Amino acid sequence: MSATKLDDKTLLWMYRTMLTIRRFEEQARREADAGKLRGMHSAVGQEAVPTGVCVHLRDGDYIFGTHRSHHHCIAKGLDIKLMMAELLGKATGTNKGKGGTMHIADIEKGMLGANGIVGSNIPVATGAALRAQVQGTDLVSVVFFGDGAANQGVLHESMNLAGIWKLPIIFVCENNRYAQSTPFEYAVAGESVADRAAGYDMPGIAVNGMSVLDVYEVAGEAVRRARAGDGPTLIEAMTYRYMGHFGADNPLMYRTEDEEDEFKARDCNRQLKGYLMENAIATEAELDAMDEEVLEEVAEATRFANDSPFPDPSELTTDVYVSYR
Amino acid sequence: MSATKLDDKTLLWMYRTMLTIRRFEEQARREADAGKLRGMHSAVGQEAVPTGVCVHLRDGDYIFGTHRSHHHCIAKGLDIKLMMAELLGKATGTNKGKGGTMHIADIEKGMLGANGIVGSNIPVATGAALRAQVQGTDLVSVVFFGDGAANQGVLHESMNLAGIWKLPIIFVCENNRYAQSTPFEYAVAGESVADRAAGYDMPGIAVNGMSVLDVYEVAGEAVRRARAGDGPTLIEAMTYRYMGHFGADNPLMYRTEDEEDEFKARDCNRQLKGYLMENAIATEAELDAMDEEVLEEVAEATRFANDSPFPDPSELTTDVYVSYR
Amino acid sequence: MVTDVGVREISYIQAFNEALTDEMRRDPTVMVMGEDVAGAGGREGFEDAWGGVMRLTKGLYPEFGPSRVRDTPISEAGFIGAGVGAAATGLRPVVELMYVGFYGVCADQITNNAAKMHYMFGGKVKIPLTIFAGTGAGTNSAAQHSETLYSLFVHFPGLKCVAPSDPYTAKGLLIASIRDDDPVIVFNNRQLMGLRPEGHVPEESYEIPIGEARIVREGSDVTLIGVGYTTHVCRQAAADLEAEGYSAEVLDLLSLSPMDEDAIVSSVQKTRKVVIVDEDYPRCSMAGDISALVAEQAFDYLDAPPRRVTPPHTSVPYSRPLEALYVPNKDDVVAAAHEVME
Amino acid sequence: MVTDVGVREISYIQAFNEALTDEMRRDPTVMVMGEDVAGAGGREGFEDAWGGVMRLTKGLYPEFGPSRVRDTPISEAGFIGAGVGAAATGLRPVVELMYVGFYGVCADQITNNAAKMHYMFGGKVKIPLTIFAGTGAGTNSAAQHSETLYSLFVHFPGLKCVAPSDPYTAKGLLIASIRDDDPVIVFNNRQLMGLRPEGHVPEESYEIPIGEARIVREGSDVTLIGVGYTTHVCRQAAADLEAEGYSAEVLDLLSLSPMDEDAIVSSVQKTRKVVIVDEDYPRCSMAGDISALVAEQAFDYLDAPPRRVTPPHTSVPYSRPLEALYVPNKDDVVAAAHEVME
Ligand SMILES: Cc1ncc(C[n+]2csc(CCOP(=O)(O)OP(=O)(O)O)c2C)c(N)n1
Ligand SMILES: Cc1ncc(C[n+]2csc(CCOP(=O)(O)OP(=O)(O)O)c2C)c(N)n1
Ligand SMILES: [Mg+2]
Ligand SMILES: [Mg+2]
Repeated sequence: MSATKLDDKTLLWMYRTMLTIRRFEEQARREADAGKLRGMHSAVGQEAVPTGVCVHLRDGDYIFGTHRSHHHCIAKGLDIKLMMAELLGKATGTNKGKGGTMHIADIEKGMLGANGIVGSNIPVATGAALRAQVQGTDLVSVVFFGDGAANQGVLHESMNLAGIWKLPIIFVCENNRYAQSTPFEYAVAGESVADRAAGYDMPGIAVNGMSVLDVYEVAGEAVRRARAGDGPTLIEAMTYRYMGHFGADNPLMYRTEDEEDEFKARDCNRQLKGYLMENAIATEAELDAMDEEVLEEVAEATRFANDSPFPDPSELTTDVYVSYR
Repeated sequence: MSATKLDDKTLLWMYRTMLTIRRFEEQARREADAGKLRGMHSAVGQEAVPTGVCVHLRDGDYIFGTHRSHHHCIAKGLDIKLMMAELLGKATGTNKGKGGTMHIADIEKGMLGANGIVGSNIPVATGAALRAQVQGTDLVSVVFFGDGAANQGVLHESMNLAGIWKLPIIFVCENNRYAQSTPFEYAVAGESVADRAAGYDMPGIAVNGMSVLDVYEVAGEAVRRARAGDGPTLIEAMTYRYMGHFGADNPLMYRTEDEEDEFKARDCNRQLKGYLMENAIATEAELDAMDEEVLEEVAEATRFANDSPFPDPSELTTDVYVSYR
Repeated sequence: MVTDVGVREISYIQAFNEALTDEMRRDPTVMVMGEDVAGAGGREGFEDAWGGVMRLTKGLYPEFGPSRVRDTPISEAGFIGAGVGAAATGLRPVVELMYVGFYGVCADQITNNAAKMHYMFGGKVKIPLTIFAGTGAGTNSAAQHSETLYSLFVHFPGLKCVAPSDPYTAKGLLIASIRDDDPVIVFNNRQLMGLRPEGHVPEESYEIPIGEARIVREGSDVTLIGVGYTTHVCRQAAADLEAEGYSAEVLDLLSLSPMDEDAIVSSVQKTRKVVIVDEDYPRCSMAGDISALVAEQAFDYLDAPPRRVTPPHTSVPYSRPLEALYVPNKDDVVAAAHEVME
Repeated sequence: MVTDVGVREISYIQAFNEALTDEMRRDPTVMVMGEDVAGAGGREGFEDAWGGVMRLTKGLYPEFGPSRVRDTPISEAGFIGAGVGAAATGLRPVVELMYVGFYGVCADQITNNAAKMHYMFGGKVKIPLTIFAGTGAGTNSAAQHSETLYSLFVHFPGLKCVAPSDPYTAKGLLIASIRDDDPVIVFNNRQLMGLRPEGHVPEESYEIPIGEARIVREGSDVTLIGVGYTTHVCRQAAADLEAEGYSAEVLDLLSLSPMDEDAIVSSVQKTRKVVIVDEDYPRCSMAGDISALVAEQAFDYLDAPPRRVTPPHTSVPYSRPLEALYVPNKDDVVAAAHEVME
């Protein structure tokens, strides 16, 4: 794996992004454990995937998420203050408190929403790519989805649409090996999700999702293809979620500690930290200082969220429509 | 293509079946043109596909159709008198006149229904295969669908289910090159539908659907696999519909006469007739006599249908439920 | 430019097509998708082979080209979902769901995404998507191709629903729907397509405001409420009733969500009797909604209980004589009117 | 075998699980499918890891094995469609649709196949399929995971729909649903799962007939009609009203389709006032259906217009204070009761 194209600034941006995701998720978990929100899906372990993808995106590109999307949001540059406020259902949240953890969105930042229905965002993202094409732009659309979502028919429909119209979209399957408790090997016929691309006239590439540099490379090529009008790509990033499905559940009900250890040994944040140090891009002290800064930002976001007011009761019935007589 | 395993009786059964389909469809078209029914999808040209498949089936096996299913029904042994009566909406029809051309079914004969929603029967057929497996039988389930239906997500979901559970099902795509007016090449990303099987842990086989002997061979192997518990197969039979999509429309609006002629030159009925004569299985005179018999059967079915009464008005609200208080 | 002198009579199909053409000319962000909306998938020499199964989109492909007029595979969840995404990011897609009974393969995109994104995202994303779908029995098409089903969509907050009843309202409501910033579903009854009723359809562009019902016939003895095709049935019934000496008011609902509650309530307050005529299944439906509204808002004015005329709680039968019994007809309406007037 | 002396109190989850276990023991054609209904996809050493997200199917896999208890991929159209096909050919599948808001990806299988096959095929094919789905807000799960939506399914001829309101009715209705030869959908409100209300749940098997409502509290001043969770709310309101000196009758609907029209009408004829309390969206819904029924069938008995208490025409908000305003509560019901009694 070569990362020759990567300058220091980009590498440090990626590390900071991954740290922010990690620290944000840890804090969000604490807020959830304190009873301030329910049913939250943590992305700890999966930091590398959206980071290695979103680093290639620019203003006007859109990403689309899933029920587990805090990491997508952070990688796309959403303000963690507004995100944390959203988790707590506050009026200051990204979505005014109306969407919550499974629906965080920020159209100005190009994040068109987490989505609670498995697979449901895949055609929506295809539509954003369609719009980019119809309007003659070189913008791209990226949709993240899980290994479980790979079994929703709408993925097949969307890959087919993207294939026949050569849409500028990247389908990113975060294969974290489980859909709730169901192992990927049980639920997915065939060896991999990436293999399915062949039937739809697009490349399907499996990549080590624990290595942000690997993801960076593969995603870079996919984004270039899309911008150049060469059509879609399916990326399957092999990754792992460290926590339970929705956080509070115990994953050792359905998987071994050995397996967990194996993935944690390849932790994406630790790997990148090692790379940065080995290549003398930053010292350990500098990186630890960065971690401190990130922790302080997360603490600040948490304070902001906790201090923010809940929405006014009148908000219950606003925003149902743009207008309704 | 070798047809060594084929005895004369089977060959003659196939020819008679294909003739019956052809003559039935021609007559049904006349009934439709006379204003007795609307929106009927004719299968002339596609006779070989269900014939070459259903010849391998036995009592207890189930088949599932589409909006274009008269040929499936006939190949599975349904009574053409009851079918024609159903087309005319008569009380004596297979479905008491309640279903009509797009919903003909006969559970005793193992035909679990034409279905008007494109792709919709695919998971239902998968369920019949599931039942065969749960109950420890060696029965199989066959679902027919079009090239257009190949783009419905539910095919992907069903192939995946069949793949992981190794269900005794055969997915038969009748690729007649068009979905309404939309060419297969436009709508299907990739080269073929058969290719998609690879992603689901099952063989995907393209076959010349204008040759019943070719279909016979491929389907035989698929049925053997399924009965033996070796799992599903996807067959893509390359075929052609001679008439318009729903009969009354003109196909030359979207395809060339040359293309039509090319397929008609390989007409499945004529090919089989030639084979039977060449191999001295029957003389032309014998085969023509068979045609006369079939024509008479169709005429008899038509008389039966026309002479039958419409359902009693009270039938409007019966059969909605088995029981409803 | 108004060039007509006198009355310009066109069919529902023409009116709908004209609205779509005008909007595509006016606004480059309007695009059309659906199965065979052009036909032949743009194959050379065969362009615009179909123009939609009901020819509602005929002529668009030659004028606006393959980027803005797209034949789709039979992947309703895929392309309606794509409509949602295109709408969220700057287009105004107009998407055909051929018959409403096919909703089941794409309901998620309509009711979980199109309907909810504006709310879930705190009002920050708009979904100016128009979906149009064929509805209705009467064409010998059996249970899966003859449904009405708009009640399902009215159920969902976040969706707007309209049901034109003639060429004039088809044009005006479609234009209003395309320009609307919320997702709107336009329900086109198949039996109306071919009719060419009396009535002027202006050549120039006009909107019929979403949320307004119209009184198509004034009357004082009973209010007949129709939705789409059943407005036509109500008009026929009103003519029969007039011959018998009764004065029936006919209210054409037009918008299902939002619904013009004031117009309904005022009419019923005047006539003190109401017959609601709808072709959708009877349970949890528009007819029940209107009946409940009237009962609750005009209780003290009613001389008789509200009366619903709908099909029975039954799927649509294929056989023609049964199908004829299924769809409400003018005699059913006249009989119901007699009941409430007695 | 009845071994209990006195009252046997178990949770809704236990009662539901007991019914399913009993039926699987009794009838080898009963099987269960759904996402994580066992968990871990049968992985060795981790069998029965979940038993369903709400633990409704816990323990089935160890007893009945991998053939009859199947974890499924996230392919609702696929496996619910498979349930239809399995039902048509001889099994009695019980299939979980985790939350009803996911209906949109599989609606076609439920409403075009399960609902219509018996009719379309002239009564010759039966679909003894049971689907169960979680419903309801109140768990901080936002717009897509908090819906009620049973009105959609009631709309369709061919489907039966039941909504238990406590452990006793959960067990009896599930058993009746599994034994029923028509497709039945059982709606389990998530807020009821954890409650362990007073009330005996017999250990032996029993059916509660589909189509029968029950009066859970007799009264003479007003009828409060609840559906599932809102029955619970009605009971609370009735207690408050009693403290104020009013006698409220509480009708627990239980079956939505068929609906016990007689029970509703008789109760309203007695009390002459009705408050209908439902958590589904207000438009084209159960509440409207019941209101219309009462208006039409008990018009002459009513002292006041029927009154509906439902959420507003709004998606379910995430923020807890907003969500608390969304779901009808006992104060809303008491206020509505005052209105109709005044
Ligand atoms: C259509 C639909 N079915 C089921 C669910 C319930 N559900 C939520 S997350 C999840 C597992 C998703 O697995 P995967 O796609 O692998 O994503 P991951 O949770 O691993 O990130 C399930 C079954 C849902 N939200 N939507
Ligand atoms: C879900 C759905 N979408 C659209 C239609 C309308 N429709 C009926 S047949 C047809 C074309 C089907 O093409 P194909 O699957 O190739 O079958 P063929 O007609 O060629 O036999 C379409 C679009 C439908 N019935 N169901
Ligand atoms: Mg996963
Ligand atoms: Mg075809």
